[in-house]
Amino acid sequence: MWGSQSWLQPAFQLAYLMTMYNFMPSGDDYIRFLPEIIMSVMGTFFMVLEGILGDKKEGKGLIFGHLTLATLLAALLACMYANGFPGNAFTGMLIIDGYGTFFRVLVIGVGMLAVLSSYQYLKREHAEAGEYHALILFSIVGQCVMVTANELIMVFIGLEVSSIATYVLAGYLRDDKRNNEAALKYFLLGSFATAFLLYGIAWIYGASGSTRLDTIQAFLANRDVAHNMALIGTAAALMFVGFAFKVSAAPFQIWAPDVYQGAPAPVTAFMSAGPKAAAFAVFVRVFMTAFGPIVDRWEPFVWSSALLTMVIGNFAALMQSNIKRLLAYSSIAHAGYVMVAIAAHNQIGVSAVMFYLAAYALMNIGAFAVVAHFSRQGEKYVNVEDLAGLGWKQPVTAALFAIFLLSFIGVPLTGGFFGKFYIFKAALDANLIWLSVLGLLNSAVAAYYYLRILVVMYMQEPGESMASLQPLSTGISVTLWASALGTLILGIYPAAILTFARSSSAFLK
Amino acid sequence: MTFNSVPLSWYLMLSAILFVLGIAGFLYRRNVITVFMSIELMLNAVNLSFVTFSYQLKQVDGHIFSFFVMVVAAAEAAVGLAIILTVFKNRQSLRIDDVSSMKY
Amino acid sequence: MDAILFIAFASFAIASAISLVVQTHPISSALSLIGVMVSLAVLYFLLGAEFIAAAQLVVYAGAIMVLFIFVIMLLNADSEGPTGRSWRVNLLGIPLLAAFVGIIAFVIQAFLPKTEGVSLAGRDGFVGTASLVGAKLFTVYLLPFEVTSVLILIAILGAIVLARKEID
Amino acid sequence: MNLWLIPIFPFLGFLINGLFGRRFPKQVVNVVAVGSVLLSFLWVLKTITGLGAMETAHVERYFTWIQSGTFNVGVDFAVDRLTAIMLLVVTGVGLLIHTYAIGYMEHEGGYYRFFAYLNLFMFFMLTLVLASNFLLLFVGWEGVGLCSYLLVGFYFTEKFATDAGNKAFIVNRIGDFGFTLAMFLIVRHFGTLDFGTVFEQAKNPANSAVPFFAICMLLLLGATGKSAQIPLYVWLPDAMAGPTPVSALIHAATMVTAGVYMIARSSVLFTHSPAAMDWVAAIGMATAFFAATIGMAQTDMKKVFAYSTVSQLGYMFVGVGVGAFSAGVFHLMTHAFFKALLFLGAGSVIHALSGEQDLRQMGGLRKKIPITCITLFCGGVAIAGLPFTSGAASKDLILETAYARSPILYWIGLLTAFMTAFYVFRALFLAFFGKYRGDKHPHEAPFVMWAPLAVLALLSLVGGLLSVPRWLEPMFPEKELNVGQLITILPFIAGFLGIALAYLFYVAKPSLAETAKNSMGWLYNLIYNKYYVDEAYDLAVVNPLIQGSRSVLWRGMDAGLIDGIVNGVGRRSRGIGNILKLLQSGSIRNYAAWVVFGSVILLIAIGLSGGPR
Repeated sequence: MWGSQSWLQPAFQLAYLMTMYNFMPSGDDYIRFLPEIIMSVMGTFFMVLEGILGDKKEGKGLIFGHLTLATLLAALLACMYANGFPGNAFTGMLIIDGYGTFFRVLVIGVGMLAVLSSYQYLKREHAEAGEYHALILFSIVGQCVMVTANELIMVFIGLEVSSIATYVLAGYLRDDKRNNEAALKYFLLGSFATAFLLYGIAWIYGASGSTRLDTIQAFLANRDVAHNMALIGTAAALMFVGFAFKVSAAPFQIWAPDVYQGAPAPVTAFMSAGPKAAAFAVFVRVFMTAFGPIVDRWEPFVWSSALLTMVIGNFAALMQSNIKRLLAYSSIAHAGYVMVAIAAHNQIGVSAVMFYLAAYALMNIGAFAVVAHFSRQGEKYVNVEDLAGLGWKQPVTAALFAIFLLSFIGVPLTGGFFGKFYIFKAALDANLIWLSVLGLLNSAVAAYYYLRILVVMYMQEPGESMASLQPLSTGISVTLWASALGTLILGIYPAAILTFARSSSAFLK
Repeated sequence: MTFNSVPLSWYLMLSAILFVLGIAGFLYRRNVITVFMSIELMLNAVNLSFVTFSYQLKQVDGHIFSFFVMVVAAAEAAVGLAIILTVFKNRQSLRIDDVSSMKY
Repeated sequence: MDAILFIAFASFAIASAISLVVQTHPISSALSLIGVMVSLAVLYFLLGAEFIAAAQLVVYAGAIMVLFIFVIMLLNADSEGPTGRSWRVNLLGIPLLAAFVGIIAFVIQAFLPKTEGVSLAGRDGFVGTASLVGAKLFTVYLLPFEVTSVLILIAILGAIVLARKEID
Repeated sequence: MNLWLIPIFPFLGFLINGLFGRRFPKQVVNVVAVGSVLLSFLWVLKTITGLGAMETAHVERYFTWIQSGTFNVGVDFAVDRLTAIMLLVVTGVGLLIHTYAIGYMEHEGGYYRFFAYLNLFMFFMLTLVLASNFLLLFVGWEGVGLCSYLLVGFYFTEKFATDAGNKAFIVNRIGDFGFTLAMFLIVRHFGTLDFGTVFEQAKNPANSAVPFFAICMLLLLGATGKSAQIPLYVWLPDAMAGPTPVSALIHAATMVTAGVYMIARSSVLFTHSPAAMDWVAAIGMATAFFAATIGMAQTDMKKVFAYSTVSQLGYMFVGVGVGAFSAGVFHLMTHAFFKALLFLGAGSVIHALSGEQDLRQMGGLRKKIPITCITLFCGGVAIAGLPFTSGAASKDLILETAYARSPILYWIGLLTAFMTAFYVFRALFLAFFGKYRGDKHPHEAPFVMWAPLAVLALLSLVGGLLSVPRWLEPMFPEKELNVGQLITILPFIAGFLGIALAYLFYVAKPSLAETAKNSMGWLYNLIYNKYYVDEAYDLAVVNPLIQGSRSVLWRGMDAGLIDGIVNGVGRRSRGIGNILKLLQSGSIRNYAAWVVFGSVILLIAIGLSGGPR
């Protein structure tokens, strides 16, 4: 497999490099990378600004929050603008296509909602600081890099930027024991899984001689590689570990409940939506392009992983009394549905992944925002029972929460319904009949635990937990309304997203 | 085989052994810091693979990849040790089995 | 010559790694890890990765490990005592680890294409010098290089957020 | 014809009452709620008269809902002769029940919310009926289920009500699972969900490879969930915990008949699979008989009518199952009249007795609430199938067709008819004859309540004159029936006998009933406890689900394999609580071991499987 390329004599090496690698980024390159540039610059600026503002407590959270929102808005516009310049950037490190743009917009949108839902939270925990917002921005930079990466180096670095920032955010309230524990677990296990991913990258590099996705794909598709398929398979297996861990697919889902439970609620909202969507995006891109030619090797495992993920998530969620933990298991279950679409490995499957992740991000962030609002200082009220009577005490909050729960269940007219519909349609198109049947059965089981929340909210007498409940703050209120509106739009007029998703899943060829 | 050259597979085998020893350290050691050092060992093993493949391919790209791995390891070390510090402050313990209050 | 160097340093690396795993005191483990890193640096040199070999010593053994040792000292970490439930993981871990290394070793032995061995002479002029690495790093890999700066910023931020005195 | 106006009126009513109702006086809430349904009723009348004969379906396409490749689903409404009947029933009976609810709910809390949900229900029900493709029908289907859930849980302080709502929702999810799968199969084989296209293609003999049996059985599963048939009927009697107008509207007249409507709508598919049709008929007949036996021993007035609803729905299933689609729909309509009447009448009795539902606490009420009494007996004779009533016309048609298909169906149906007459009149005699056994002071219902009763009573008596089968003839061609005179007359005799026996037991010689009950004690108990089906469900489905997930997942998945295998036996004896505490670790090293375990599996699965290819 390794060609015997003759290497130039040292004397010529530099001259050769000067000519071959004479690379100056063009203006278009910068435009394609503009969203990341905007966010990085502003994140750095925040670090300076934090120093300037010092401990001036009044309104600091507002200043940073608004600035972050403005930055993300600018980055969002930059994404749209960059979409007009499709193609490779920076010597093929990045690829700007519809798929990348879709996920860039998604993760930036998730960031905005997460920031909106943290105003009140940071204030009541006395933890308003520019670092929080800078970390969110940097994490989004990492996610944007991931979803547009065309190179395993970029995938790896983007993943690390996103993850390391999230590790810190998970432990942001450092005096809280649960935060510490979440951060430590997430950090140690995350780095552990990343080592597997890296080992896999090393193997695919050794086997194919490249780390570029398209080159690897071409290598696997065109050359007679019969004798080293086992090498490629090993590489794929090791990389699978890394990605499956990040998307919390079974059997690598174990970290998620502990970490989601322990992290501050707005951070959980953020990391269960943004980094997860980005990880799925890169997972799909790597396995559908680079490892696309050996799909029959990894597809059976995705099949079983999807089933296992759904079953574990749904059945474990049945037993939970802590609502953050319940939502954590539910997000595992939803990862399982997405895995079903990946197992379908066709174009509809990819657009189903995109659609579902958008719907999932909206409803998930909405649900966690409700938890952020409800939990009170120190996250005292996080049990399902504490929600008793919310329906009468705060009808609007409860109604919006109900929309998210119904969307989780997959009731028509919500995004969750169409998400599931497309996923199972894609699976059936790919002849995955049993997986679809079992998946649908799973979603029938899942109805039970979401329903329990609804019942508690609407049909039980308010308890003492209602006494100290503050009215909905503006930030969370905006988050909830925006997510609910998005969920309903996806449910009532899915064509808006779907058309785009279908056209941009064309990278599969 | 003469003493003047070593089969490529020996290097890769060494890398695999070091990687597994890293995993073993993660599974068996009970001190958080040692567990973290085991991850560093795994990353080192990966780097050896990169450099070995780079030699075989006569490309410098593998070197660059391992360079990036080092950078990431440095960043991870800073953050990881900071996290370990906060955990220690709150629990006065570095035993990894003590950090298990959230379960089921 | 090459083989002797390889065997010597490879065995030293493995021995240090085993030592890392079996030592109970974190300082001993850290010193063992430094042993692994130094011997790997030698092996990198044998593989023609001069720049990486130097970076290995300077960055890894020099900077990162010093940080580790500093923290171990700061926290006054003791040797770890046995905990009640550990032996179960140990017992099931061993077959898993054996399977893992077995599969990879099998793949390497059975499926890796047979090529010429590694030797200093066989490098055929290919040496990963600083200029070669640098030339490619600042052209082809310019973007990832720049993005790592964000990573470093995060590391700084993370340390500040988690370790500073008061969160206001 | 602007069909979209029909569902949009109640939806506007829902929005207005839901958003501002809290601040409105009751009169305004009433006007909005009833007025919106009245408007859609009027629009239905205008539409139907405007369309005239409706030889073919009148379709209106509004916008493309989903477009994905060649697969399109639109928001399309259609009206044909079947839809016309359903529209009239839903809006007509709905209007009467809304009116009645004004009186019934007067003293209840959350008045505006109740009417908002009721209007929302009307919106979804009309969407279901008007839908021109399976997906839109499913939207309505889920929507009515949701509203039913909201309305049953209306008395939210009652623990029982919440349990009942839960059961309803979960059982319906099982049905929906079947419906969804059926939809996927239809998309797979026909490439569309549009009724017109699917049925047109289904008629094409080239499509013989389509798995009609599977599709129909899955649709049937969906229908059994919504229409409370065996095995998914358990939720309906419990759902009677909701307010009586809800029981009348949703659990008698409209929503529960959606399954029958859906099967009739998909008649083209069902006729391709005689085996599936047989299943429909068998399930229907089994349900009809089974529910009737349970109904004989209930002491709660609403429960009696609830089981009779299940039983009558069974008749409708028999009707569509034996190919008499028009008879099934006919019975659907007449049933909507007399069962809505029975429920509303029961509500009136309960209202008069300030919430008392137990038949043993009633008696002699015919003098105290005469209007309710008369109207209820009108409903009674209709359900018993006495000659010239609406129930007689439709039930006889079903039984005759069933006889042509298989005499066994007929004889069981006949026995069921006898039992139906018996237990309905048992309830009526217990309530209205004899001596008053309670301690309340009964009072007659106000005009807004008895007026709808009167209208429904009239419809129950003469509704059979509307010749639904002939109206539906172009859609469902009727078969020539060659059954003897006796077969036609026997159901009437069964009805008379049932009433007579009830009269003997509960009016003429009450002691006989006690004797009968005592001599067959074990049977009575079995029936009284509804054959212990609820308990069996708990035992067979609910408990294993909870136990299974507890032991398999907590113990097994996260920590069990690592900790449990090695150490299992010793600790398991200390009880489940201890096991959970000890085995579910939360420990990082255990988690890491899982990652390693997974990676080894992956290496084998992806790396080694199939060798080097």
